[in-house]
Amino acid sequence: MLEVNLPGLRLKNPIIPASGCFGFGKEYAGFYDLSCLGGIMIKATTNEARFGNPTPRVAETSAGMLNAIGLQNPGLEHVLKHELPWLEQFDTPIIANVAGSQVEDYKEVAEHISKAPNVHALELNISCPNVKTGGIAFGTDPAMAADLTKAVKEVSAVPVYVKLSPNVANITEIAKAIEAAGADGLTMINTLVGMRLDLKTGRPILANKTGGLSGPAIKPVAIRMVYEVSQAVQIPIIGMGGVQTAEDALEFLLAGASAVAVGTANFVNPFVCPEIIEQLPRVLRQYGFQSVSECIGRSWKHEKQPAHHRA
Amino acid sequence: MLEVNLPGLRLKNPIIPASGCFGFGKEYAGFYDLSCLGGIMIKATTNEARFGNPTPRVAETSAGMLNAIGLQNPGLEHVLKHELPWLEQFDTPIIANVAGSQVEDYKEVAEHISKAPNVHALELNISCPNVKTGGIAFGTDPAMAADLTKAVKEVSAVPVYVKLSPNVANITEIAKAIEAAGADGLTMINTLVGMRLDLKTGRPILANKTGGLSGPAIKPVAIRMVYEVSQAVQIPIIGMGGVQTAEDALEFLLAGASAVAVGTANFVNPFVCPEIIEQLPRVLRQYGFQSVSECIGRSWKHEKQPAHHRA
Amino acid sequence: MKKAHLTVQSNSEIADQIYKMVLKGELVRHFTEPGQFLHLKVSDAVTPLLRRPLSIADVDFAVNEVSVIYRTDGEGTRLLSEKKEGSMIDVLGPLGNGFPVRRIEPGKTALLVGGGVGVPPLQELSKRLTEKGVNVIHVLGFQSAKDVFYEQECLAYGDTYVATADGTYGEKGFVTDIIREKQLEFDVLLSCGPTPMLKALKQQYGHKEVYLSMEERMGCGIGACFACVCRTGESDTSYVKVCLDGPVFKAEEVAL
Amino acid sequence: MKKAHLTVQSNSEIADQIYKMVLKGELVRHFTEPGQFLHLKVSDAVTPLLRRPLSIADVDFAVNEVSVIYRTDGEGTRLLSEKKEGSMIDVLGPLGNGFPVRRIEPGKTALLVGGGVGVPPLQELSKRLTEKGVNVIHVLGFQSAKDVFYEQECLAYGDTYVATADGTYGEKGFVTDIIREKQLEFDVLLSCGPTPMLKALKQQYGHKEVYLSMEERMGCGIGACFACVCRTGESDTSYVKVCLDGPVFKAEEVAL
Ligand SMILES: Cc1cc2nc3c(=O)[nH]c(=O)nc-3n(C[C@H](O)[C@H](O)[C@H](O)COP(=O)(O)OP(=O)(O)OC[C@H]3O[C@@H](n4cnc5c(N)ncnc54)[C@H](O)[C@@H]3O)c2cc1C
Ligand SMILES: Cc1cc2nc3c(=O)[nH]c(=O)nc-3n(C[C@H](O)[C@H](O)[C@H](O)COP(=O)(O)OP(=O)(O)OC[C@H]3O[C@@H](n4cnc5c(N)ncnc54)[C@H](O)[C@@H]3O)c2cc1C
Ligand SMILES: Cc1cc2nc3c(=O)[nH]c(=O)nc-3n(C[C@H](O)[C@H](O)[C@H](O)COP(=O)(O)O)c2cc1C
Ligand SMILES: Cc1cc2nc3c(=O)[nH]c(=O)nc-3n(C[C@H](O)[C@H](O)[C@H](O)COP(=O)(O)O)c2cc1C
Ligand code: FES
Ligand code: FES
Repeated sequence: MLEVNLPGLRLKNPIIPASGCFGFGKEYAGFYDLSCLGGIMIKATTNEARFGNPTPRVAETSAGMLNAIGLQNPGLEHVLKHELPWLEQFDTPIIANVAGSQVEDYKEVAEHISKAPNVHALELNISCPNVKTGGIAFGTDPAMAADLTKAVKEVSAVPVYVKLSPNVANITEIAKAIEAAGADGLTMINTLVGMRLDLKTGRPILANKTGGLSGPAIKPVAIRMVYEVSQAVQIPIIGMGGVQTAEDALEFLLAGASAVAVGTANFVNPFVCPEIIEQLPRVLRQYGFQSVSECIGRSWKHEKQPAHHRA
Repeated sequence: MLEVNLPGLRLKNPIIPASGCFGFGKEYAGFYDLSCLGGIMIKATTNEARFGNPTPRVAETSAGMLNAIGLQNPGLEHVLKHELPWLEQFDTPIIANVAGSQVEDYKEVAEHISKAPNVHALELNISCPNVKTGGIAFGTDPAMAADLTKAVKEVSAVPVYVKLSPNVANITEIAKAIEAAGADGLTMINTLVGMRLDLKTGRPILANKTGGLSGPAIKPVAIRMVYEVSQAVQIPIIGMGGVQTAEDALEFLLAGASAVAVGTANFVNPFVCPEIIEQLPRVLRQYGFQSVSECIGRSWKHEKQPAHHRA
Repeated sequence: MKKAHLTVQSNSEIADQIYKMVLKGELVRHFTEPGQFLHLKVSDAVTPLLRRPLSIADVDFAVNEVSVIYRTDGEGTRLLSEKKEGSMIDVLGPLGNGFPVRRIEPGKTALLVGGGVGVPPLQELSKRLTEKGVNVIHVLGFQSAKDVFYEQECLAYGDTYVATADGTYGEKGFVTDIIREKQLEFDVLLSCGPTPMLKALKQQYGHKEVYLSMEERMGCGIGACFACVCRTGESDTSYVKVCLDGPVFKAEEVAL
Repeated sequence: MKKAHLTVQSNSEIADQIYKMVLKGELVRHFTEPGQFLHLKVSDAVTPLLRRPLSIADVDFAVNEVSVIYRTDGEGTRLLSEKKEGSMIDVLGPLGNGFPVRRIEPGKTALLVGGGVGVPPLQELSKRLTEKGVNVIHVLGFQSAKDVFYEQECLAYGDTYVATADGTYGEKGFVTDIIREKQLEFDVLLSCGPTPMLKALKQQYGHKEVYLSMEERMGCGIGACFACVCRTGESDTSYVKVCLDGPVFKAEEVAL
């Protein structure tokens, strides 16, 4: 009932921890067996190790949080030697989040990381709002996004998903350019750019000043974008943004996502992913569905009546 | 301590109910004397009366709400004959929110409404996400936004503020184009485009499908944009997005706004504007300020130390 | 139209997922017509953000108490159901225009038709009408036996028929079936319930004097936001606001 | 590292805006070192969203109780202060690595330096050290007389000096002034408090054995999000995580 098959990814269920919100899995493995997960999106990897931005790196907002980690990671070599081999003990596909400053950086990381035995797909991070070069710049320009996608597709040994930025006027335009460039899927959304000031100092709380807004606050923006993009492209979408419950996951499926990633909620409740997976069958049934695949895009597939109206 | 002088607007305090969240004032006049307000941004006016979108028109989200009213209003003539004259009994400047489908529509409304005796400024609504033509289309294209601004400036008898859409990749680019076109000020932000699905029907809750996201959820996005734009332009900004308390208002001032509009919060608490006005002096003092004007843009005016660090 | 904190006197489940809450406070004095509603802030937190509209079911001026009856549907009503006796709730009200008791003359017969959580406002309405010498007949519609409430309260004022969609209690069918089958006679029809029910009543009895209490998602609840409009059918742009002009309308005033 | 609901045994103000809360539950058994912290969900609502880190001030294994001492600073700690006896709190913990009691030998003298809400973890630390036969001296720094707490508790274990920034209680000045003026001698220094204080201590006593408990804004509290990193100074990219590797570090492990 929960299985979903996507390019490169045979998911036993549609629930995947989102990149940057699950490290390389080690910490959460202390709470539960990671094999229960549909897949794992590991922290963004760059060719060289990065420290990221100065602290403070997080701030809280109404129903959300801002982060400006700045792609801190131990670098490609370390990820290949230590993190990925360690993750092999779990029966779940890894989606490697790939970042860089230039096309060449992305290519280098993609080429090598896509050859790791448990990496079943790449997620091109062209939407990180917290780095000065690369990241979001690629994600707001359709031509640049397409070129990067093409370049990475050439070197990748596994299907390539591209992660979209919500900080654009027209997300379907970018999505279509990326599809045309050969992407196998899309993941969306990354964070919205935001800021919070500390009234006591009069300055931004985050040392980086701006940060990426995530959590329940952004769910309506994410749902809208998944709804629009899923109707404009043929490739599958992994949806995310504010998912906290199985009901939220269902909302993303109905909007047009084929699988759902959970980010910030892992910080609030380390067990959130297995709990959603456990609840999902009941929630699907409650709303009249027999399987995940049946829900996908139901909000706009008007030719078919929702299951519980058939009877 | 609370006065602010802006083009066309001598505000006794910086708190203004936001357009569309206060009707034409009548309902709130049942709760308190509107003369206490810094100003009033009235509901968008178009040349002809409009019914707007079908219902449901509102939906709730985490720390926010979606609306798709669709610029319902009684039309220019009715506003000139009934709403504005009624508002003359209050000692507070009116900012008339002007909307339309084409440049000509905006010009027509602007020309006539700007001549009403109590209209001290216009607010060009180029950012409404809930109408098919006009609205947001003008707000996401710098050239179109500039042309519209120029056209309206030619016919307006009062200063023109332009209301920016947050649904863009680069808001400073648009802001600068609008400034160059002769705008007297900016107001920001309008709502983010969002959607919520009804799990029971599998369809969007709003009849219009998408709606504008407002409320505390969007405050970090608004603060970030005010912070960025206020450093890029010379004209003043009226900031808004999720303001609920005097502390929120101060955050907007520090970010670079010269006055602050309050939208959704009026629905939650009809007394929110007078309550913020009452609290503001205490909150200013608490954080070491003697006046509103002193706070404006403090988050990025690094040459001056915040007042409470001087001592 | 006031804003005040009312004290929860009691709050308990009276049918499956149906709660009755009694609130006390000075604001109650401003109540005028059955069918008016309260706009409640169910939590101090920013989520749920908006107030929730609930019809006033019953008023006791002697002790400044009102009751509301609600179904725990989503997050807001669930939070409401968790309110303990003695806690305070931020209330805006009484809002809107209710059923025009003043216009219905003694001796006439009023048919009161309620569906689901549209039943509560009929209680106060029944009380007022009978006080005035109007004869009342009630027809109440529910999904199933477990959902039925207020039958006893209604019986105290006049004949009462109950229909359930699945036939597990009373007659099987819809309220319109009962009115037809029992050949109920009346001078005026007053109704509150789901839109499809109101629509059917308007269609079948629109030639008579019919008052309908409408439901629509609300923003402000006071007429400022234009969320809750309903077309009147007069012109392309003519409308009424459910919160301010209603929630009760003459059937011909609203296009359903 | 467990997640569990603990029961609030008591929660009361012990100094100006400083609260002490006692929590009870099985999770307490997993506590190992003074200086570990709990990550508390202060509300079921989505705002505040993130957990709040609070140091464990005191542990009573016999009855499975821990206490935390916190200043009501923002929304989260304000909500925490409103928790009633008997209510449940969702807690993640005990987290992190505390002060290395095992490494300090009996007969040695430990100087415990606390600033403001950095004072609480020193209580359990004092207890453990004295149990082990280590001599303890306390230096506590506060803003003002009204902020002072825990002086009595500390006196039970060893000499205790209090400094206030405004001189309204104890000595006027900072903790570093006291250490210098009183010419306090010690083998190991253990401290928890605001970063400027820790920095001053590292600068002046960094040649000695110094342990510092660090504070940083946190996301996950368990090492997954990279929010709470602190540079070690070794290389451009080397770091430690306050939540996982700390919060207590040897002074030379962290670049301040
Ligand atoms: C004038 C009026 C009187 C009402 N009287 C009663 C009553 O006496 N008893 C009762 O049980 N219900 C009544 N309702 C419906 C009641 O307001 C909704 O059931 C309630 O708001 C749902 O809130 P929720 O948080 O549980 O649901 P959610 O679905 O989580 O609510 C989300 C948002 O949608 C709105 N909403 C959801 N359903 C409705 C609805 N059916 N009508 C209007 N807004 C809705 C909510 O107000 C909220 O803003 C009345 C509605 C109106 C307009
Ligand atoms: C390991 C550790 C142990 C701590 N122990 C204690 C203690 O024993 N007693 C005590 O009073 N305080 C302690 N603090 C600080 C305490 O966590 C903050 O005061 C608290 O989180 C503020 O929450 P708030 O909602 O009241 O403030 P807000 O400013 O509204 O919080 C907003 C966000 O910022 C974070 N934040 C704000 N201030 C701090 C801070 N100083 N450190 C870390 N995060 C912060 C919050 O966790 C939250 O995510 C500790 C912090 C850490 C990292
Ligand atoms: C602390 C933090 C770190 C993140 N790091 C990354 C990252 O390295 N790569 C990436 O593609 N997205 C990153 N994201 C974005 C998330 O993967 C996700 O797209 C976003 O947070 C929205 O989902 P959520 O609301 O469920 O958190 C990060 C988010 C957070 C909160
Ligand atoms: C119900 C509703 C109607 C609105 N109508 C208008 C409008 O007519 N013209 C306009 O410029 N903005 C309109 N807005 C946007 C607000 O003026 C404001 O920019 C936005 O809601 C953000 O502020 P807030 O978070 O305080 O509500 C509307 C917002 C809401 C919620
Ligand atoms: S709810 Fe705002 S006008 Fe009716
Ligand atoms: S708080 Fe997440 S890594 Fe420390």
